[in-house]
Amino acid sequence: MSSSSKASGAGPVVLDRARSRFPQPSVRPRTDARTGAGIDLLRLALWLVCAAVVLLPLGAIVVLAFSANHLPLLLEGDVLQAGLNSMVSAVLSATLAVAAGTALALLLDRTDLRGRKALRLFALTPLLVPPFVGAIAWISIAGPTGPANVAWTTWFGGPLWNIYGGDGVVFLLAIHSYPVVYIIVSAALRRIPTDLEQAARISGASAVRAVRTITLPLLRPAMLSAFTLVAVGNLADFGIPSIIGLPERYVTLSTLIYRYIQSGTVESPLEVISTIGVVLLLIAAAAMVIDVLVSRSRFELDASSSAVQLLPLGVARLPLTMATWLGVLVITLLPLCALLSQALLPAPGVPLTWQNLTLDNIVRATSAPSTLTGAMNSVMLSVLAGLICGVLGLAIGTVVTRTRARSNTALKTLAMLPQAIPGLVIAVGWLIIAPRIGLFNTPWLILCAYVMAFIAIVVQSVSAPLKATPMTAEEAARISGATRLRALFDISWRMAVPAAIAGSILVVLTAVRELTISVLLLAPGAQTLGVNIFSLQQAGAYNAASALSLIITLVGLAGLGLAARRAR
Amino acid sequence: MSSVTLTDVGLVYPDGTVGLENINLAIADGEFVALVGPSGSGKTTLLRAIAGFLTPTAGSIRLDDTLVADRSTLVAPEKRGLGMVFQQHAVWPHWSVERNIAYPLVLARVPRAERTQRVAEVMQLVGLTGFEQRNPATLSGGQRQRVALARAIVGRPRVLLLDEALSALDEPLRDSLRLELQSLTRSIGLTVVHVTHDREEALALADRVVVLDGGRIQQVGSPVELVTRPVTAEVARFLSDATIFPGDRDRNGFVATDHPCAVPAHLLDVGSGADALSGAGMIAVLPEDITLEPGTGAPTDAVVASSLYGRASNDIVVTWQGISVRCRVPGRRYLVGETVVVGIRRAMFYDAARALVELVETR
Amino acid sequence: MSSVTLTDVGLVYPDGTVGLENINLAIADGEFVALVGPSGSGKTTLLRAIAGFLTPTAGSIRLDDTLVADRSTLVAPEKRGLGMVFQQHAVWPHWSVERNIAYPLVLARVPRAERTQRVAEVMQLVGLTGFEQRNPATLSGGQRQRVALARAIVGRPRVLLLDEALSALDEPLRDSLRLELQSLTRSIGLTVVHVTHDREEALALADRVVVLDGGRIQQVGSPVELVTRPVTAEVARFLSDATIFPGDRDRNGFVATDHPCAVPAHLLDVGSGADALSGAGMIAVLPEDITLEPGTGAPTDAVVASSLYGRASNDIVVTWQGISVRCRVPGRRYLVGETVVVGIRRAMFYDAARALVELVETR
Amino acid sequence: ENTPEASAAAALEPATITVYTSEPQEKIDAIVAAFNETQPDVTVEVFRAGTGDLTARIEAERTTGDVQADILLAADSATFEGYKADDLLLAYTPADVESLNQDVVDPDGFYVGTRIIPTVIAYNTGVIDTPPTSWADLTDPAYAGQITMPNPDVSGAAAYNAAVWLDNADLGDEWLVDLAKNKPVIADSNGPVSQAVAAGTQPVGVVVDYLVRELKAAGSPIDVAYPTEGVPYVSQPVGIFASTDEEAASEAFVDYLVSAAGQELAVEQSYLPVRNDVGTPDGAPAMDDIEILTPDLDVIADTKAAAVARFNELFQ
Ligand SMILES: Nc1ncnc2c1ncn2[C@@H]1O[C@H](COP(=O)(O)OP(=O)(O)OP(=O)(O)O)[C@@H](O)[C@H]1O
Ligand SMILES: Nc1ncnc2c1ncn2[C@@H]1O[C@H](COP(=O)(O)OP(=O)(O)OP(=O)(O)O)[C@@H](O)[C@H]1O
Ligand SMILES: [Mg+2]
Ligand SMILES: [Mg+2]
Repeated sequence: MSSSSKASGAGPVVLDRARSRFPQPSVRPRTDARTGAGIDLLRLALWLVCAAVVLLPLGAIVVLAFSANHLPLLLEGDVLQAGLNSMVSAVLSATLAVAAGTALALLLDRTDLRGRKALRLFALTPLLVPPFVGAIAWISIAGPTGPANVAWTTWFGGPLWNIYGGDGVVFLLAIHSYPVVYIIVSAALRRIPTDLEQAARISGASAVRAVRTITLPLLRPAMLSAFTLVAVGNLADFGIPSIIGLPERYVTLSTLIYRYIQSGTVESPLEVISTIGVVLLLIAAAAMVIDVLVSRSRFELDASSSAVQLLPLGVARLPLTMATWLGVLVITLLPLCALLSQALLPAPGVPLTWQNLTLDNIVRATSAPSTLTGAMNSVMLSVLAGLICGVLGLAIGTVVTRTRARSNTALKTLAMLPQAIPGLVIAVGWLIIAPRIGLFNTPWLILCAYVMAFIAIVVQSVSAPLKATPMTAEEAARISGATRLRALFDISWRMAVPAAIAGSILVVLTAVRELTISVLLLAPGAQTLGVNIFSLQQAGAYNAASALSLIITLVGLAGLGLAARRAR
Repeated sequence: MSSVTLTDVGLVYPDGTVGLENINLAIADGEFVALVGPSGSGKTTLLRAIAGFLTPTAGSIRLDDTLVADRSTLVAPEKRGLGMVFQQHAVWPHWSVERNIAYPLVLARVPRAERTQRVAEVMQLVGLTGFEQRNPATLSGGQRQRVALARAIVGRPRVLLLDEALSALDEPLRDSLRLELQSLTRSIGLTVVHVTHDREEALALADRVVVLDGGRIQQVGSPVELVTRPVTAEVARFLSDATIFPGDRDRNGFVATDHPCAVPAHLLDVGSGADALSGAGMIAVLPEDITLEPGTGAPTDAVVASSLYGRASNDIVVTWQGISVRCRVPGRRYLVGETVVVGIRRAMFYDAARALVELVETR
Repeated sequence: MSSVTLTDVGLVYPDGTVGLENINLAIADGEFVALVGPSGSGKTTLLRAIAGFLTPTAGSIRLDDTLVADRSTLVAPEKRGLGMVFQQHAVWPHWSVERNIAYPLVLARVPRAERTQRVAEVMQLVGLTGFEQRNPATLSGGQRQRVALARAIVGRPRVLLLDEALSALDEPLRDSLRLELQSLTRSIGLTVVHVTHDREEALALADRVVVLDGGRIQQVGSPVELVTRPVTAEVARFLSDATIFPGDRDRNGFVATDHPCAVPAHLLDVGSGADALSGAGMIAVLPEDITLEPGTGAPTDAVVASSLYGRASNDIVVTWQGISVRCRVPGRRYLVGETVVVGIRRAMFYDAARALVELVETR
Repeated sequence: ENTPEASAAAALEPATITVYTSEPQEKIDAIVAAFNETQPDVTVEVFRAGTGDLTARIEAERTTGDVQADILLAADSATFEGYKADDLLLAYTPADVESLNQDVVDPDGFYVGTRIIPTVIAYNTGVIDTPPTSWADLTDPAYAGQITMPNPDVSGAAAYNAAVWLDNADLGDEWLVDLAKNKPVIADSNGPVSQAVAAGTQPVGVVVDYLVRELKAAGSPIDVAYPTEGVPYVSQPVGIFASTDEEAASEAFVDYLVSAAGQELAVEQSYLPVRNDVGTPDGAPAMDDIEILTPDLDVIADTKAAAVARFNELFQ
């Protein structure tokens, strides 16, 4: 710990590396045990909770996977092809998302582009649209009979671009994941002093060259960790490949899992899908190990002495502003407009004219009793999940970044792993253990699964600010008379509360529209919003489904604005 | 031929804050100029305007004979041929020391052989030979600052800009880098503009010191001039911790208002243009011009408020009838609480009007 | 009664680095002790051992009569009743100024009314009245450091520990906070241990200065003692930038080896316990004890390598037959490149054996 | 005659039964409401989900214990045959079984179909002037790129259809090969197919009939053609799990579903009924006018996997 004050003498903000280089003396006379006991108890409690909400269901899946040897099946053509598709689409989409997210972060946080604040909010909207809804909206835009393709066909005799198939899957996955990249990269960007770029300018580099040779390389660790996060998440996505990929027979592992369950063509499908789940788990674990290795080689950055100076774009300002606005609006507003038009039309195929517009769908979607119970359930469950994830994630994040213990990495990994597993597999895990823990057919089962699936969001979002806080903040509290535990609570914990709240809001927004977990774990008679939309869809009430999606998205947008304000 | 010429430069930030106002300054080729002034006085603003990171809203800036900024012209920072060292050194952490230093030459498309040679030269100059392949993270603060310096001078800039370049360093390091910086820039004849908070540093290093306040130049002069003939009482206070006594002057000398301080005429320094023999004004007394003697018990005695030991002279603050007087006196170190008699060896008189006149002339 | 007593304290880091070795030090109640030493000399280690963040691997530490650390005892930092100010102030950003300062009292369960009153008192003491509800992010560096100071003293600590508490501040601020720190700690009679890089600061503030090197105490003494009678040539070099000349001494004086430097016996200071009249050793010459005169063209002339202006005396480095000599001379400022004749007014002689003996005695 | 009063001869003790179903929420709500008019004391808990989700849930429940549902109302007879083989089902022959279309009644008495859900040809009336009237018409090159159909990999009904087509002498492999030449878009399930047809994305679709009727009623430019070769159908069977604790109430619910009242409700909900005495929905031909393909279920069960594989091979 003494090295933290030493390191801060030179002014760096990233201290974790320096800290780990100099472990505390392990010589520890007996009397100190008492002051450390509080922390050890806290850590034990966190381990117990994590064991309950993460390890248990994971264990169930693993046990199921190894109850019989299904490995030969994995080597079959179908699975290999699907695995290949999954990997390719996840990697490609993550690459695209990282490119787009990084470009946006640079443009919005480092230049004097016009309307940056509004753009930022718009750019984040894909976070709010459930991927399967987004996919449906995009079909009506870029499907074979989308307006663009129809027009193109009439003029040039062939469609411009058909969204169905692998390319569409990659495109949509990228659209739904670039906001996460943007959030991560822009946080990292804020920690890179503008001095570094200006030093390059003075050395003779043009603005673009300075960004290319200085800023981008320094962002690389953040870009890589965003990449792993997004790639792993996209590996598990179900909605987009099932709606966009399947029509062109582009099968991924998560749609394959669904097919195995659905078609009854394999023996003991649960064991098979668990096996696939374990494979995905291993891929995710590998990705996380890479992430840890990469972040270990993170550069030490000094605190900037000068305020961030925005790069004047000069003559490029207007064209760049227009291009960025156009790009962002096309990606975000177009699907919303598609949803809106569907919501206002009575049935698919009815031409869009003033006479045909109706509010019936909106009324039907919002007034159905099942929507109301769904909304109540979803709001209750997601708010609870947000709260629990907030508190638990904050505690885990604090303990993992602010104390030293061999088990910290394991604890953090445990909290991060579930995000790589498809919702369906998580749900199966919980279904299997539910009867034994007496949660079967209760909403608490879904709550547990939500906590498992989303805890990573909060852990992730509190770690960054905590890592940037020097250890002296806690030492000052101890000198003031606080025990280790008290110092952890009063100082680190409270300082990370805003980040935890922002993370919790993200959890709420994600959980409120969750589908694949809820659909399996719901008690008879219960509903959630995601399931509502899906049910409407399946019942052929597409337009009502659009209406409901639109409403959820708009409410979420408001919530996101709130979160953005909190995070600041 | 002037190396940097600022003519009527003004700079108003978009939010309306006035950063600079009516700056006229000509920095000669090979000159070392220090910018000092209180926090917020516009030092950084001025430097960044020269660098090209800020655009003046009035006036013009020339480098040699090239106009680099005025109402219609703006040469980008990378095209101005400058070198700059930042407070937090801004060494690029992802490159080795050598790569950091070579970057300006890479950008200038200097052939590899020449590049290697020039980098080696400049590394020797700043005493970093042997550190070529080091990762900057493994360097100490002083070594990093040396890398930044080497990087700034390797491209043979027209002007070297230093923005608090030494402020982030510890005292012993700062001390030795100061020496190095001076001998280095002298030996290669660089024109330097050095922004600093540290008055001693400015006086120690510079050929000329520019005192800024509120975005305006208060005084420009050599260190000796600034210390011995500050153009206003304010400059004396800022630069030398002079104590200011308001009062009146007549042919016998100066008498402070409501205060026992009085200075006979022969100890009063009234500047070259002085002719008025009486009037209201103020005197500024430098800490070195004050003598202390053990108190007599008289009601006009002063009390020692703080007493800091120094090698050559102790730094003592006495409270003299309500006024805090900063003194730098050698010999016996008076302790806090002792009573002392304050003597004045020399004082500078300013009457409000004259001070203003001089100020305008200086600019 | 001693306020802090270190007996035979040693500290070895788990990786085997020796942090402290055989430290014996008694700090009296109300004493202001400064710890100085080169980087890595163990200053921070010593301070953190007193604070309780590090556990000595040998020896014991007492606060007043309480044993707080030895082989079998370890009182946690929060139970030691100390105050501490860190270099980066460590003011908690999520709490208002008042809440920051009140925290130690909250932990001590001081009743609300008393708490409010004591916080108000201490805020007035450090000049922060009116800032109660401010968010620390809106404060300047100096104000934050004042908050940290107020927080450290509000609980009436037995000892105030300062770890480079002023180093992160700009020079004018550091200057004024130094004064404040001194008068504040004097006025409330605090025992202070102050770690600093800045030798001038250590000399200025402390009753006693401890010079550390390599984890060992080199010398303990008042500022005057340290400046005038450094116990080894190394201490003289570190504390006062003394120049060291190796050579031999006989009854006529000192003659440097392979160097024109020679000092007659009457200018040699050989310390109290001197008896040997001849032998090999070295002299340390303080910068103030050197005189410069214009060069004569003789081959023994020195050349000015750098020349910094200073108010009282200029800081000049001359290269004298291969040895860099640091001089602090008033009067004419010699310019870089001029040749000068170096004179020595006083030198301190150390013979290797004696210096070692004295060193052992000091501890 | 069967009237509601007749089937409700005895009002039951209060009981709670759980139904797993893939019926749309609004429809199952209406069914439960109507059932409760005759059996007010029986509380029906509904777990609604897609067939695959139902299967997964049942599988998971079996892994750790008993199936938690009393009744399954979903999917096709193949699924039920599987459960029957695993001894999960309770044998029960509903009252009035004689009035039902015997094709949908399990001869062993473990389940009974509740609606006829034929797969037909849907077309967009705005785009298609002369609709195809037979499966064979779909191989017309004019329909290249215009057709969409559900994925047999995902939809059990589609897999069944594939097997039936291949088993059919008139159609068979040759027809499937020709159809593949038109490069149909393979959608996830029936829902997207009907939507694509209504929207004109692909103006011709192979899809279950009731979705088309509902869209048409809502105003979509869509209509349905019953192919002359005959239509494959699934019967959305209902069965009782052997693990039920509420045998009587479950049986009453099954009885209601196939009773005249239950079937009238089905017709109201756009389904073709499993009995002949309740008419057909608006816009649907009379039951007798619809050619229904009723293959040998054992053969279909044996060939289904191969059919799906063949389908995948052709439509890859
Ligand atoms: N980006 C900005 N927008 C608005 N006002 C600014 C901006 N940057 C600086 N200022 C203001 O301009 C004035 C001059 O600032 P400048 O940074 O040049 O002062 P400085 O002399 O360098 O101060 P310091 O010693 O604190 O670094 C100050 O009042 C400051 O608040
Ligand atoms: N956690 C640690 N593990 C191992 N060695 C350490 C650790 N902390 C410090 N050291 C070493 O102990 C010695 C003393 O370090 P310390 O930080 O006390 O020096 P310091 O005098 O405070 O130096 P500085 O002036 O640079 O702050 C150094 O050699 C340092 O490298
Ligand atoms: Mg500045
Ligand atoms: Mg230290």
